Amino acid sequence: MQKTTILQVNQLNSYYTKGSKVFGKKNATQVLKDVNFELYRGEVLGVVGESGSGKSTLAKVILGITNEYEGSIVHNSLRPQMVFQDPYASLNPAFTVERILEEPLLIYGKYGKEERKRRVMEMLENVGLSEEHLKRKPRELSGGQRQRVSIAAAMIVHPQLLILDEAVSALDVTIQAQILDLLIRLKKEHNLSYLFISHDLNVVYQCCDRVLVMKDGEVVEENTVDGIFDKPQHEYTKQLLESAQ
Amino acid sequence: MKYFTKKLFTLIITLFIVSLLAFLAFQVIPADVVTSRLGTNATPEQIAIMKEQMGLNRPVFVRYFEWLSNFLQGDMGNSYVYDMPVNEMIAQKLPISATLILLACAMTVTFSIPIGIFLARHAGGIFDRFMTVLNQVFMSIPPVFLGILLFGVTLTIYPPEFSLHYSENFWMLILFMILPALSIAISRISMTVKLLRTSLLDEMDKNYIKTAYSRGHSRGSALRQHALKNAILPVVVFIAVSAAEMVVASIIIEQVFAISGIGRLLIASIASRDFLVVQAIVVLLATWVVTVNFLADILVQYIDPRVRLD
Amino acid sequence: MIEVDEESGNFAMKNKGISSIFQGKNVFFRIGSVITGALVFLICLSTVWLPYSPTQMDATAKLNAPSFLHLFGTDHLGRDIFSRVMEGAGNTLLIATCVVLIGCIIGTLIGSLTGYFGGMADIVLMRVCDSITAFPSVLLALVMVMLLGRGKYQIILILGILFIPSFARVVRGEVARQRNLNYIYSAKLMGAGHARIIFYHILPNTISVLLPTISIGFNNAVLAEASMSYLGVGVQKPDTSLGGMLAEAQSYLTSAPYYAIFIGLVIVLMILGFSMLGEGLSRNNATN
Amino acid sequence: MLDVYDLHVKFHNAKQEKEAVKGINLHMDDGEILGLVGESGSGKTVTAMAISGLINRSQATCTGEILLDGVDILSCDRDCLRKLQGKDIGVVFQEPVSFMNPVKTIGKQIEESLVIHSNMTPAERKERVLYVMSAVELPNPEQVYHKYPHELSGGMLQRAMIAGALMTRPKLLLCDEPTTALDVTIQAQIIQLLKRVNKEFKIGILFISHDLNVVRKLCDRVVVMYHGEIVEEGKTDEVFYHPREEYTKRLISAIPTRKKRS
Repeated sequence: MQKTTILQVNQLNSYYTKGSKVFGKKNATQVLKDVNFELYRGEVLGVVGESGSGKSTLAKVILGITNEYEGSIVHNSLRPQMVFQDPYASLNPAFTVERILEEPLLIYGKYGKEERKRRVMEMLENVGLSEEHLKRKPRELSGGQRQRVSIAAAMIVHPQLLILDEAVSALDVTIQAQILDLLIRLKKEHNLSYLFISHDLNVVYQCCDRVLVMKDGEVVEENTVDGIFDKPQHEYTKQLLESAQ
Repeated sequence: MKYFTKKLFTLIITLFIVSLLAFLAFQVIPADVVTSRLGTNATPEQIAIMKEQMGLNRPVFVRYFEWLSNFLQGDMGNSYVYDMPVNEMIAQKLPISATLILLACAMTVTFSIPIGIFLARHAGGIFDRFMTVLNQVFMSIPPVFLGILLFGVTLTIYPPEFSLHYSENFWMLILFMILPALSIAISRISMTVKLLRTSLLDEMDKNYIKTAYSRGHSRGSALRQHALKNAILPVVVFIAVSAAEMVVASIIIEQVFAISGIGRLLIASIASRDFLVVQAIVVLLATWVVTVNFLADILVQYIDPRVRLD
Repeated sequence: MIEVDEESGNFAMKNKGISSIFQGKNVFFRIGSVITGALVFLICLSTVWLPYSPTQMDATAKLNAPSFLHLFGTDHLGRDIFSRVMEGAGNTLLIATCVVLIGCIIGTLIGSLTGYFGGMADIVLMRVCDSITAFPSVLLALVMVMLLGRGKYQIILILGILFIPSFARVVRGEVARQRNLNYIYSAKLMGAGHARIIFYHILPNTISVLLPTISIGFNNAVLAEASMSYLGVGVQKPDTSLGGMLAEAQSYLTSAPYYAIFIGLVIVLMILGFSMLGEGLSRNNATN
Repeated sequence: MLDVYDLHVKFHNAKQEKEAVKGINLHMDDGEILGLVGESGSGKTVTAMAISGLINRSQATCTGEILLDGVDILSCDRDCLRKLQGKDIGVVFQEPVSFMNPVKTIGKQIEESLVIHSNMTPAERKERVLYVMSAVELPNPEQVYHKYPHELSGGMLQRAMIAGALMTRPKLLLCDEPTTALDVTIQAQIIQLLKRVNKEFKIGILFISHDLNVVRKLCDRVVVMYHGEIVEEGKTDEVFYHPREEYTKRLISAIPTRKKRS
C-alpha cells in the first residue's frame, strides 16, 4: 500500500542559548545537527540515544514547543500529541482525572455535556482505568495509572501522530510491559504512527519498525529495527548494543 | 575574584541610582520649599527671585551632579529650617543611631545562631513544640510595643538624670542602648531562629546526610559538619535583610526612647518639610541597606562554591 | 495514608491538599484561624455595637483602671479604651485589607504576565521589584508621605503600591516555574490559548503559593500601619488607629500602664493571628 | 560473614502501621556478591537500610537478628552502631549528585570515614585517599581532590562515592541501585569496577537493584523479593534461566529482551 508521510524533517539544526534569549546566541551550543527523516502512516519510528543526544529536544522542536531551530518540519497529521517521561509532572495537579480528560474536548468545543461524558468514560476504559479513578487527583494515582491518564488525554482528540518521549522509562518492568501492550493495541486500532524516543534498546526492539540512532545531536544510523540489531554499521551503535546486552 | 568585582560594580551602580531617585523625588516639591520660606502670601515675583537665588530652575541633571559632588565632599547643603549645614546636624546624631543599629545587629547574630542550632538539635517533643509557639509569639510583638514596655522599665531602673546625658562617654551610651537595641532585635532574633531551625531540619532530611550517617557520623556531628554549612546560606541573606529592616525599627525606637538620633531627625524634618535633611538621611540609610546586602552576597559566595561559578 | 517510599526507605506522608488542613493536626493553622476569626468578629461587631461611643467623654472617670464597667479602663479624657481600641483596630484592619487587596490583585496580574511571557518586560520589571523589596517598605513610605501627604487614604495608596512587588515576585516565580512543565505543553498541543492556560491551568496551582503570601502581607501591613501612625505620618487626628493611640498612651505609661498595654496586646494578637495563619498555610503546601 | 534471621521492619506513625519487611533470612559468605532484586515496594531498599543501620528508629521498629561477623546490628545501641558504620559497612547510594555534600570538596568527603574511625594524620589520610581514588580509576586524583561535586560528571561522582565507602576496607559494601541513575555505557564501567574491587579488596558486596540485566552480569547469587518477603533464592544462572517461583518467572519474562511483542 502506498505509504503516506505523516511527518517530514529535513536539515533540522537547533541551538540552545545559555543565558537570556534577549542577547542573541551568546554562547549557543548546537543541540541538533542536520537531522533528516520521514515518518509514515501507521509506523513506529524509534529514536535511540544516551542522555544529551538531543532526542528530547527533537520531540519538542517537532511539536513547536521550543521554536529555536532552522530547517523545515512538514506536518501532515491532525492534532499531534505527546506523552512525557515523568508521570508526576505531566498531569495538572489541580485537576481531577475527569477534568484532565474533558479539557481537550472543552478546548475543541464541539461536544455537549453528555457527549463529553460519554467520550471520557469510553477513553478511560480504553486505557484500562475505571469509574472510580474519575474524581481522583494526579497525586492520588500511581506512576502507571498517571501514564495511562496522560495517554488517554492524548488519545481523546484522535491524533494521527503520537510522540512518546521516554514514556515508559520511569515505570516498573511489569507495568512497563502493560503500557507497551496498550500502546501497540491503540496503534493497531486507530492506525496511529508513533515517534518512540527511548534510551532502552530492548524496549525499542520490541515495538519499533524503524530506528534512528542519535549521538550528540546527529543521526549516526537509520535502519529497520532488525537491520540495526542484527548488522549495526556505526561504531557507536555497536557500543550501545554491546552495553545493553 | 571576578565575582567580587562584578558585585562591587553593581553596588556602586545601585547607590548611584538610589541617590538619583532620592534627588528626583524631592524635585517634585520645590514649590513648597519656597512658599515655606517666604510664607504663603508671597507674590509670584518673589517666588521667582527666591527660586533664582536657590538655583532651583537650572536643569535637573546639572543640579543633581552639583548636589552629588557636594554630597561626596560632605557638604549636604543647609537645612531650610535651622539654616545650619546638614552634615553637621547628621554628624552629631549619626554615632548614636549607629550604635543602636549595630548593637541590635550584633544581638541578632550572636543570639539567633546558637539558639537555632540548639532547637534543631533537639527537634521533636514537647519542649520543641513549646519553643516554636513561644518563638512565633515573640515574632509577632512589634518593636514599637516592645519598645514602650521596655521604656517603662528604663523609667524605673535607670536614674532619671542618666537618660539626659547618656551620650557623654562610650560605656554609658552602650549601657543605655541595651534596652532599645533589645526591643529592635527580639522579633528579628525569633525570625532568624525559626528560619535557621527549619533550614537545618530541611538539610538534615537531604540524602547527603544519609551518606554521612553511613560513614559513622552521629546526628550531632552530621548536623554540625554537613548540614550547618548548607543551612546557613539563607540565614546570611535574611540577616542582611533584617539589618535593613532594623533601620525602620530604630527610627521608631528613637521616638519611643526619645533618643536624638538621625531617626528622630528624619521624622522631625519630614514634619517640617526640611527636604535637604530628609534627602541626605534617606541616601545615608539607602547606602547602609545596599552595603549590607553586598556584604551578604560576598559571604554567601564565599561559603557556596556553586555561586562562585556564575 | 502511608506509602513506603521505596528508594529512600523512609515513609512519606501523603495527604490530599487544602482539605487536609482541617483534619491534619496543623496546629499553626488552627490557632491562627481562631485568633484572626475572633478579632475579625469583634471588629465587625464593633461597627454595629460598642459598649460606649468612642468619643463620649466622661469627666468623672478619667484614667480609671480596667473595671467591669470599662473593660480596658478609661483614658485621660474619660473615654472608654475598649471602644476606642475596637474602632482603631477596625481602621487598622481596613487599611491592611485595602493594602493587601491592591498589592495582591495588581501584583498577581503583573506577576502572571511577566512570568508567562518573559522577555525584556520580565527582566526589567523583576529588577525593579527586586530593588523595591530590597528596601524596607516603611522607609520608602516615609519618603512617599512627603509627596502624597498624610492620612488614611494616602497611607492605603502608599503601602498598596509598596506591597505590589512582593506579590508580583512570588506569583512570577510560580508562573515561570509552571510555564515549562509538561502539562502546560500538553495544554498548548491541545490548542489552548494563552489566556486559557494562565487562568485555567496555571493560576489554580498558584493559589496554594499565594495564600501564605497574603496572610504574611496582612502581617506586614498591620505592622507598617501601626509604625507609621505611631510616628504621626500615618492616620491623622479625627481617624483613630492603633498606632496613633499607642503614641498617646505612651505619655501615661507610669500613671496608667494598662492603657498602652491593651492597645499593644491587640496589635500583637492581630499580627500573631495572621503570621500563624500564614505559617499553617505554607506548612500545608510543604507536605503535599 | 553476614547472617540475617527473621528480619521484620514495621513503619509506624500516629494512626497506621505498615510492615515493609515480613520476616526474611539471608546469608552471605566472605567476598561474595549477593544480588537483592525486586520491584519498588518489595522492601529490598528497606532491608538494605536495616542492615546498614540507617533506619530511623523513631519511625520504624526492626525485629530479628542481623549478624555481621557475629555482632548483632539490631541489638547494639547508637555508639556501637556508629563504630560499625563506615568502618565495617560501606554504603554506595543511587544518584551520586544528591548523596554528596554540595559545599564540601570531594577529597574531604572521601576521607570522612578515616577521620572518624582512624587516628591517621591529615597527610597520611590524603595519601590514602589519593591511593584509593586511583584504585577506582578516577582520572587525575590530585585535581579532583580539591573539586566540588557540581564540577564532576555522574560517573565520576559515583566512583568518588565508592572510594569513600572503601576507605576503611569495610567487610561489607552495600550498594543501593548504584547504576540506575547512570548512562548505559558508564553503568557497564561501574559494574566492572565493582567486580575488580570485590576481587582486589576481598569485600563482600550486597547489590540492590530493580535492573535484572545489571544483577545478572555482576552477582554470584540472587535473592528475589516481593512485598517484603523472599520469593526465591539461588545461584544467578539458576534463578535467571530456570526460575521456580511464578512471580520470578513473570519478572524475568518482563525484562525487555530480544523478542517481539505480539
